[in-house]
Amino acid sequence: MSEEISAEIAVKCSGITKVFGSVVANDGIDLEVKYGEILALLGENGSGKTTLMNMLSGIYHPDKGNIYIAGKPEAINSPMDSIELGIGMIHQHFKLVEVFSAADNIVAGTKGKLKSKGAVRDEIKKISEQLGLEVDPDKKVYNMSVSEKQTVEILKVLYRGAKILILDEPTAVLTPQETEKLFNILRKMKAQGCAIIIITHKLGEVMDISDRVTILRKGKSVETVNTAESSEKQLTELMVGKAVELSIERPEPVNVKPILNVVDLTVKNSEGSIALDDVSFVINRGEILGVAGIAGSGQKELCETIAGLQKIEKGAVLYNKENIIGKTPKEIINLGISMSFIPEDRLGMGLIASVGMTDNMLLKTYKQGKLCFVDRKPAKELSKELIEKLEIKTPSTELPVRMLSGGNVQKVLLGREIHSEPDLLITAYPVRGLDINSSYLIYSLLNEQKKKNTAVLFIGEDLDVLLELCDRIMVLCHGKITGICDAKKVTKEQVGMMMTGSTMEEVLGIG
Amino acid sequence: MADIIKKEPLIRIAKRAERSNKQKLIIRLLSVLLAICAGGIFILILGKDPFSYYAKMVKGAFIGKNAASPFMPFKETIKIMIPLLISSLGITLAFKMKFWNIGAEGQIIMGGVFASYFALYHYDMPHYLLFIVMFVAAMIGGGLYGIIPAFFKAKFDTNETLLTLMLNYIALYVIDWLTKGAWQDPESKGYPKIARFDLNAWLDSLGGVQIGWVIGLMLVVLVFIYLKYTKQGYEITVVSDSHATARYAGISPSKIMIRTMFLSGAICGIAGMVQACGTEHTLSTSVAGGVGFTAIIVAWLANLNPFGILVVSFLFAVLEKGSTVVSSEFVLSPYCSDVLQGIILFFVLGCEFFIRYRFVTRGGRKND
Amino acid sequence: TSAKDEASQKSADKQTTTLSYDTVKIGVIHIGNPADGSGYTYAHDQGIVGMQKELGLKDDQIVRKNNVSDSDPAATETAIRECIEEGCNIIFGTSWGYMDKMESLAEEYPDVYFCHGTGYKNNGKNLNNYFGRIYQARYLTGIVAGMKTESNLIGYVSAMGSENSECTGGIDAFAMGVYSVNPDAKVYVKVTNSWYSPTEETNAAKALLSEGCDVIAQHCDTPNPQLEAESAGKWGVGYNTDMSKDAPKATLTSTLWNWSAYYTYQVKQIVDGNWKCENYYGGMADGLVDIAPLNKDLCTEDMQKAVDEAKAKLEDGSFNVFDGVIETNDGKTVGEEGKTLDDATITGGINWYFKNVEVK
Amino acid sequence: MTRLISFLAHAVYMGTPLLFGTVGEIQNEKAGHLNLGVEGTMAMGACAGFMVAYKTGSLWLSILAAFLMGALVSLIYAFLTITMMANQNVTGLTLTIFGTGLSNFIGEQMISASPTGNLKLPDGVMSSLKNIDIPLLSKIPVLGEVLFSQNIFTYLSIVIAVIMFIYLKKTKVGLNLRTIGENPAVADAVGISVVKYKYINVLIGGGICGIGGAFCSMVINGGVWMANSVNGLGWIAVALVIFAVWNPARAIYGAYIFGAFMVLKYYFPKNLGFTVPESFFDMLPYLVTALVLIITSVKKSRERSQPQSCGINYFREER
Ligand SMILES: Nc1ncnc2c1ncn2[C@@H]1O[C@H](COP(=O)(O)OP(=O)(O)OP(=O)(O)O)[C@@H](O)[C@H]1O
Ligand SMILES: Nc1ncnc2c1ncn2[C@@H]1O[C@H](COP(=O)(O)OP(=O)(O)OP(=O)(O)O)[C@@H](O)[C@H]1O
Ligand SMILES: [Mg+2]
Ligand SMILES: [Mg+2]
Repeated sequence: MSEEISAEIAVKCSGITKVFGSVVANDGIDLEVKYGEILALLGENGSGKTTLMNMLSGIYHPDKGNIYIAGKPEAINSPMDSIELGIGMIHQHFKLVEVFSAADNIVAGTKGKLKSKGAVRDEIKKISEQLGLEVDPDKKVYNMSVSEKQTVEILKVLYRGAKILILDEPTAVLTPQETEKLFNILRKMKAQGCAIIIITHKLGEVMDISDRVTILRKGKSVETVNTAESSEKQLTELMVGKAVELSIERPEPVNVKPILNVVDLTVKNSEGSIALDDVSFVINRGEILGVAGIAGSGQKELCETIAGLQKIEKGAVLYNKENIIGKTPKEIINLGISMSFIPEDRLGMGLIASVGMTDNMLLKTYKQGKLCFVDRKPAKELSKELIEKLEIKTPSTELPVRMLSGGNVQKVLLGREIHSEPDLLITAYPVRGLDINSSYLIYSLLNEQKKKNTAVLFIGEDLDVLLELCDRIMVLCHGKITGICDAKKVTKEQVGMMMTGSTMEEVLGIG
Repeated sequence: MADIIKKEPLIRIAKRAERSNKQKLIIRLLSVLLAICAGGIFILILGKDPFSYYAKMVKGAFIGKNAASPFMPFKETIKIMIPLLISSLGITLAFKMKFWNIGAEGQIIMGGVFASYFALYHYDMPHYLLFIVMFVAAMIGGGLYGIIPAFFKAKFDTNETLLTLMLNYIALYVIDWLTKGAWQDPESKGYPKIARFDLNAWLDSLGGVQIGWVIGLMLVVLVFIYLKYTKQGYEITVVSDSHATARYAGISPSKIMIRTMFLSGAICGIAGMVQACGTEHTLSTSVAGGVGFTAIIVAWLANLNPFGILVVSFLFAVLEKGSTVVSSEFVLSPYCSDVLQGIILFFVLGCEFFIRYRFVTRGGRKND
Repeated sequence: TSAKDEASQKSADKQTTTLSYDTVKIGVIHIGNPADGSGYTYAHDQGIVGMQKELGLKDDQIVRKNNVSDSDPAATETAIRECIEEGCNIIFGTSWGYMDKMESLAEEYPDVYFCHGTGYKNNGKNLNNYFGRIYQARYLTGIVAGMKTESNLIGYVSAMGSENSECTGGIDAFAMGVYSVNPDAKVYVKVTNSWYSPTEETNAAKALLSEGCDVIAQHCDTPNPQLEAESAGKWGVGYNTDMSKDAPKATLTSTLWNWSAYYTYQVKQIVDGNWKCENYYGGMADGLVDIAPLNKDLCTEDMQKAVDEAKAKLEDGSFNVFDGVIETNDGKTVGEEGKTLDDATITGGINWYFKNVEVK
Repeated sequence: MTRLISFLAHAVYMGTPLLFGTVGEIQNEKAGHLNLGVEGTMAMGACAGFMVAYKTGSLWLSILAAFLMGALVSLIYAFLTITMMANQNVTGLTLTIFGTGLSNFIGEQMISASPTGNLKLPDGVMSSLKNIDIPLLSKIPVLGEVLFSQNIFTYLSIVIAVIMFIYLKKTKVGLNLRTIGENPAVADAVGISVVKYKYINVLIGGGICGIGGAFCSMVINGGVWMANSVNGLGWIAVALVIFAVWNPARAIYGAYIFGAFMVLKYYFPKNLGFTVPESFFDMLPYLVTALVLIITSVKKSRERSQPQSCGINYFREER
């Protein structure tokens, strides 16, 4: 049984199997990563990546199979064991205490006595400087931006002296700039001899950062390839199991006419600072208007204002020339405006996590039932229809949607919104965390809507996609519009510059 | 490899696949059985025979020794069940919304107080009109009292568990105050109490028991339908899950919260009215008498299912009624039944575990 | 309706059918737990035990229902029905709050004798009422307290306020006893608003002691006021049972119930066929109320003498405590010269305090 | 003035059992467990403390016994809610029924076994329960009489509250515990042994509640056993946790303020020309708690609120 394994191999999994009830999440998976190497883990939603990593970090316990760390067989029974073995994991959803400061979050759970604030600050500073991280140790997590939170997560892991780093979809909520920063850090760590496993659905990132890629499909490890010898296309095929066409069509807009006119809109966010600063723009029928911008530039407030969920400071939103400011969300829904906002916590807004698809389909239409009763029949039929059309993976229409994988959850939400045949469809980050196949499915759904002469407002984070999918792109920076441009005529770099504050005139002037 | 396996914990917990309803039922029955056995050990420690103890207890809750009225104990059992059933149903509405209403006790009292006002001072209305007036008054009393914590929760996110708990005591002293003040029975000068209601204000009986049981049964069905099939029931589901989703769908969580707590309190209020006018025929500080607390346990054990509540509240009533009979027959301290009840509940609560989880032993690693 | 009349006629007939010492079965509804060792329920239960011994009844001829809250009509009804269920033909309800339920059940069970303690209802058939002149004993303890006090401040922990005639009358009798031997002494009253609350009773006593009282009397169920006095090095007057058992260094004497006097009398009456459905309001002369022997270590011969003198007068009826014109603490007067307050007033109409009483 | 001083001293006296209960409950809640069983835990502590003092005549053994008994019944709660993941509210309520019942039951059995028909603590214990003047400090005007002329339990409660404050705020284990209370998944992921911490702290919290119970049965009841000695104080302690914003140090004065409300009716002047119903005074502590609850929620602060995971059980594989 005892094979000789070189101590250079940081992690070796062999034959790992994990079953949840009736679902085989991991089925005899093999995986290997060396010190000083970055391994990307790739696979469709629900293929078992998180589960596998959770076994390395001690959250789950394998049903079968062996794990070797630094060449030695180890039993990882708890996160404590895992940490002792030098494994650090950054989870898909941040594991931070909101009311604690960065320092407290970093120090909690470490061995030894509680050090003075100054000593902790010095230590954190030392580690940060090595890798070029920036963090204020006294800042409370609830005051932090997403990337700040992630920095704290990384510091947490480094503070414990981890030599093996696991990152589960770290880039899903980061801007390209932030992603680049993160990758630089990872490269430095690699140079220092760390072993790194990274999970991401973005193939560009895989090509960019990894040395090797292990691909999972339906709980099995199907292949491991050297990144340099492979291509995005090959990886996709390995992942999906068949050849797929990955291109976004962009049908010519027809019958374009304005439907929503936003005039001089100013909105404050929940903390009371200006989130949207005097923005004006027009959304047209039969067109996809993309919104680009660093996270927190006012996208959320924009969506919520149109959906009637935000108080505004000044300005107007004219929908078919009627001002919808002051209308309740219900009235706005009835006007034919539909919003599907995919927040960081996907289930938080738009879906009822603890009930099945049927009841979720009813969310905006339950009032249509007779008398005081809810009519579930059409909803059930709609669920079945969506399951078929969108390939939603669920054993039943009544299984709580909380149990579905992220990708499927998103399909449920989008499916419902699209089915309501809105005149204006607002989608924010609809492919966040989705595998590549599902993402393209969503793009084609949006295009379908466009062809039906619906107006689509698409808030995205992947500039490549925005450029390929949208007709026009509006760039937001700190709540201001820095430009609205024709998607076919700008470059990624130009949009990127506008996102950081340059105006369109400046940018296009240079370009 | 073997030594690695040895490092694993001896026993760990794992989730299991969703159980079928039949399996769930079997587990629950087994857990009750286990609880009864554990209680039996306690009885044994007391030096009594558990078998005859339980037999007497069950018999004591159903059949009496008096040949002329053999079902008198059963009727008493039902009487105990009535307020418990109704207030558990009330609580269920709030619990479905994840609103931890520990305040049934206070809402029962307020329902009782409002109804009693009419029973004491306007009892000369036609009987059925009086009944309706008292019924509505009780709903309003309990409902308004339920709105208080809902309002503050909606507005300031005030902790409802503790606020409702405090409101219970406040309600209690309201009755105390009425008894010694405004509502004191003029006939009973030397010793304050609230007068016995006029016969016209007594609830009718059906089948030898006050009609509270009919009201309870109707409420079981109504609450079931309300939660499962109505739009308002659907709104409760949405709000319980996520306020953001509710707002997004144009549902105002505050409104739903206040409305639902009104209903929750109103139903508890009915329990108060039924207890005061149907069983006690007066208003006293023990009109709720701890029922509001037991109702929480009942609602929870029944998984917030109205029909389940019917069953569980009946079992509780049997336990309570049976206990008083045994404790006097065996000359046991009344505190014994509290201990026994505690033991039984501990076991039933613990066994819920096996519906969702299982223990995995070190050896059992390979096979599921 | 004639059938109904007949039925009630029949039951009235039954009422006169006598029970024998073998067939009598007695249900006792206790508000507390006899096992608590002192206090109201203990005193009643001692009475039942005494009666049982006196009449030679077997253990299974007594059914006890303990901890039946008297503010819980539902529990009361259940308890009484259970007794009847178990074959009881005499029901003693020891607490005031059982009254209304006993009244309605008396109607439902005409062949069961219902005897209700401390209330006022009587249906002329099978429900009567019993209580006692405890104020006579309190008067005597007032004499002891009045002679003992050095600070001339005497504390009194009362369960209920002036709305309760039993408590208020008791305080007045006590205060009159104090006044008879020590006109300068004041009686400070604090109300717990609960018949049984260890915490409240301690708190009330503590507060009284802090105001300089050096004797703490009480009308409430736990010995806590005595114990509190003891730990402060002061004295007290107990209630219900001889509380010198609990606080031997403090309790001067206690106001006592001797319920067996009544219970024996009542059961005898019924078995002997002398049931007349009259209310019972016994006093010192009947042996129903008394005070505990004075604590030898704390009381003087003089006190004993003063008590004995007053007791003799109470027993021979030459003195009735609420005699003549009584001055109240709000400057009014109650009663008439040469008369004594009638029983109805004593049980239901004393809502004033004697002149040396102060509610604090 | 003397009336005021004795009022304040009395408030501290009545605040003492509340302080134990509150500090114990804070520790429960910091571990993520809203334990509604404080009343029952205190009742069991009351029983164990009293009986051991009665049998052994040793105050320290009895305090230890009260602590251990509190911890032991909390073990039931801990096992059910931590390992078996039973609903916390329901388990807590059940614990209250069970604890109060068992405590009364044991007391009753002991009484019937005693020759005198009552249980009275030996003189040795009683004399060690007398008020102790702290040298020098008790000479400070007003404060000395109010705070430093109290009995041993009062001092012990303050010491425990201060220790708990330091433990929670100034130590690594305290930080780890707070992490669990806020988010057990986070704690678990950083290698804090969630289950172990929860058990230890729920048990210690229960033990502290148990000592509070011993105060009720041994001090308030003047050394004679009585049923229901805790009499609802446990419930006030639960509510007091909010007033103390989960801070054991603030619990000290919170407890005394509530102690003051509990005894106010015995010191409130009765000659003001109007009468306040007794019922109102009895309602007062609860009314004040309700108002405090509302007021603290109005000016909400994120740090000063209930630990986030409080009331929710944690299972590692849950999602
Ligand atoms: N805690 C759990 N309980 C039950 N089933 C689970 C659990 N975790 C995962 N699964 C199952 O395991 C499968 C794999 O899940 P996993 O989270 O590993 O997917 P993934 O590869 O991380 O997907 P994604 O790319 O969307 O993150 C899922 O299909 C699911 O059915
Ligand atoms: N506790 C659980 N019970 C049942 N199924 C679960 C549970 N946890 C996870 N799963 C399953 O795990 C799978 C993947 O979960 P996961 O959260 O990783 O999805 P995802 O697509 O990766 O979303 P994200 O983009 O957030 O990573 C899903 O199919 C889901 O059904
Ligand atoms: Mg995943
Ligand atoms: Mg994922």
